[in-house]
Amino acid sequence: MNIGILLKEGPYNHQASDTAYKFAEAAIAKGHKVDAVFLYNDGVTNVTKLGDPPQDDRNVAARWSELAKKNDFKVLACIAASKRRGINDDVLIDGSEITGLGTLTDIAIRNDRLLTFGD
Amino acid sequence: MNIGILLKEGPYNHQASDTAYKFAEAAIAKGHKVDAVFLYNDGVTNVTKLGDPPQDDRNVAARWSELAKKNDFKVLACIAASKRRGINDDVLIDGSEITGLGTLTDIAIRNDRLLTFGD
Amino acid sequence: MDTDIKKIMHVMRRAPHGSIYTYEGLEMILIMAAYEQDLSLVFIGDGIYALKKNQDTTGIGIKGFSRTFMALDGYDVEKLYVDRQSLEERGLTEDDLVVDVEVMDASEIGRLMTEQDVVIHH
Amino acid sequence: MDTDIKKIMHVMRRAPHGSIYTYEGLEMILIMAAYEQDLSLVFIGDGIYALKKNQDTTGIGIKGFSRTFMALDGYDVEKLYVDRQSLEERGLTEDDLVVDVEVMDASEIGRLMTEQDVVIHH
Amino acid sequence: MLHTINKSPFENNTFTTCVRFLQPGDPILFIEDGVYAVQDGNRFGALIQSMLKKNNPVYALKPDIDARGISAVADGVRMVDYAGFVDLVEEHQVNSWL
Amino acid sequence: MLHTINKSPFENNTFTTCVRFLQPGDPILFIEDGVYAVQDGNRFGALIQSMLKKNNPVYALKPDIDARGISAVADGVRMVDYAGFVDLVEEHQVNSWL
Repeated sequence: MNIGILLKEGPYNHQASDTAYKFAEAAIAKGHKVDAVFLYNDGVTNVTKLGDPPQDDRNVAARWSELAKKNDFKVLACIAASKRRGINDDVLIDGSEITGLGTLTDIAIRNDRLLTFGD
Repeated sequence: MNIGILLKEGPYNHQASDTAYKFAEAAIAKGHKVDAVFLYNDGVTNVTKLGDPPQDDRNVAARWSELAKKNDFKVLACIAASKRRGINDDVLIDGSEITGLGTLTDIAIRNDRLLTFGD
Repeated sequence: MDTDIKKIMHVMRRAPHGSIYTYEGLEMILIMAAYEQDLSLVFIGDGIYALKKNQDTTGIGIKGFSRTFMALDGYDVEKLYVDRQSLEERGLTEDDLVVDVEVMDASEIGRLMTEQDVVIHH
Repeated sequence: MDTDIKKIMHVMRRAPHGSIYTYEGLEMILIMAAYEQDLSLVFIGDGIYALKKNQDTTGIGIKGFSRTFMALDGYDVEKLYVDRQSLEERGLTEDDLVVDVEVMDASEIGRLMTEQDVVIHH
Repeated sequence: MLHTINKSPFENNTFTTCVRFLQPGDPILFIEDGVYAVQDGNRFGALIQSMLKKNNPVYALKPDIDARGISAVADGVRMVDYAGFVDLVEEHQVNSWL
Repeated sequence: MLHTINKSPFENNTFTTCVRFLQPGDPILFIEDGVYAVQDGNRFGALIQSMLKKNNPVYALKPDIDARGISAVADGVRMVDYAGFVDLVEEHQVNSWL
């Protein structure tokens, strides 16, 4: 099964990013393909490399970056939502890109599932 | 009356920042003193200068910066909350600073009111 | 029917202005409309308030967007469904809304949901 | 009584883990506790769930914090009040909670609220 | 003590929870999405009237009412603008129910 | 169609709203704060049982149940881990009620 993920909340403040990550990991472990993770609303703040969480906590941005690189997908931040929230190319983690909502439409069209996580 | 403001949500995604701003403006217009605006939870993202909202929309960060400078108060972002969310000294607007929760305690103690805005 | 055409339903569930979800949802819909998929919008619960006539956002300093729903017709997005119970509970009728909608029972909307390839809540 | 001492009430209203509000609220309380003000914590609605025994967050990959409430005693934060109706509605009793609390009626908690200099909801 | 409510009562229980804690005379101010509570003719009208009868003044923030196209509010509800919000805060300590 | 619910039913009406739209056979999965709905002995037990009787299978995400210290769940509720969540998504299209 080919899966797209739409993530609508930022890291830490809501559990959405954690659940999406755990789901993506489990899907990959079962041999499914994660095609892309698309970030919308406050979700775009998942890919800033400026985050510096406590040592004993998870690093959400780094974790997405590693999962994306290892499994050959991108974490895509909506450009309009990113501009509102101060996310630009200079702050992006590896494995992420800024793109338009047309890309989300393509993801919705070409995959078997589009799963939404948010608040 | 001396007023402290605690703002717990980021700009655009929730109305909290807009209401806090309109309240602060009205309080100042009536001759009250806004002592400080303290940002907590996702609220810390109110002070990133990297935001680039559409031309026909309000610029929340710039607006806080101007109000703070003109009326001699600071917009203070909690350091622990900021680190989680990728806010650091390099991205701060003029008129804002990163500080600790002790400062919020001082604000709570020394003002007549501490008003909370959030989700 | 072209098998590449997907049925995509957008479900509006939040009041306008208190949060950005409905507005950014509408931005998403306007882009998707250009892709000639089978789009529908459903308004449930407080989502209906986004369609309320006579919204004047001048005082809160936030750009209004209720009129943007009127533009959907021009993008050939014509399937706008409103949950009857949500409408009635809020003391509203179709006359209170800025666009023409089809008022439906929840069971009917639920059946449409099961036919979708993608459902996105805003 | 020193007039510089302020009565500050923290109201916990959210379930743990689904959002960060209770956890970051607790971080705020721990700092404020060092300032020797008159602090109290009130648990209303889903806020009570933060005190539930036997939380094991290993599976969701988020650090648990229910035990941190036990540390409050060491900071001389001893006023922990729980709304009786919220507790009963959730089928819980004091024995289900990680710390000793005082269970109170809403009217009593409401009266305490009016005595505060500052009330912060998390 | 001034209580503020910013959530729609149709989706969220904040308003009905807050009411249980209100003390005699405490005013309540609806802001943001909270203002849907005072829309005339909805099912929260009875609760609003019972508050008014118990001498709990009910206010709504006019700019938020206007932004949402609410044309009529329940009897006895007073409208304030941001300046009026400031006045209420000057008169009362504040309890913001988020 | 698989419906997911991530909000506590005590504070938010998402669950009760979703139920009105469920079709016969549609499974429902509680995740995140949504799992409080299936805690044994709470007031949502009757609604859960009526769903089960109408052949709407009810699932809860075990890691979220454990994280919240929920020791007993209502009769008939099935537990899944993230792998089980993936299996449900493979069987059904998904409707995430945020």
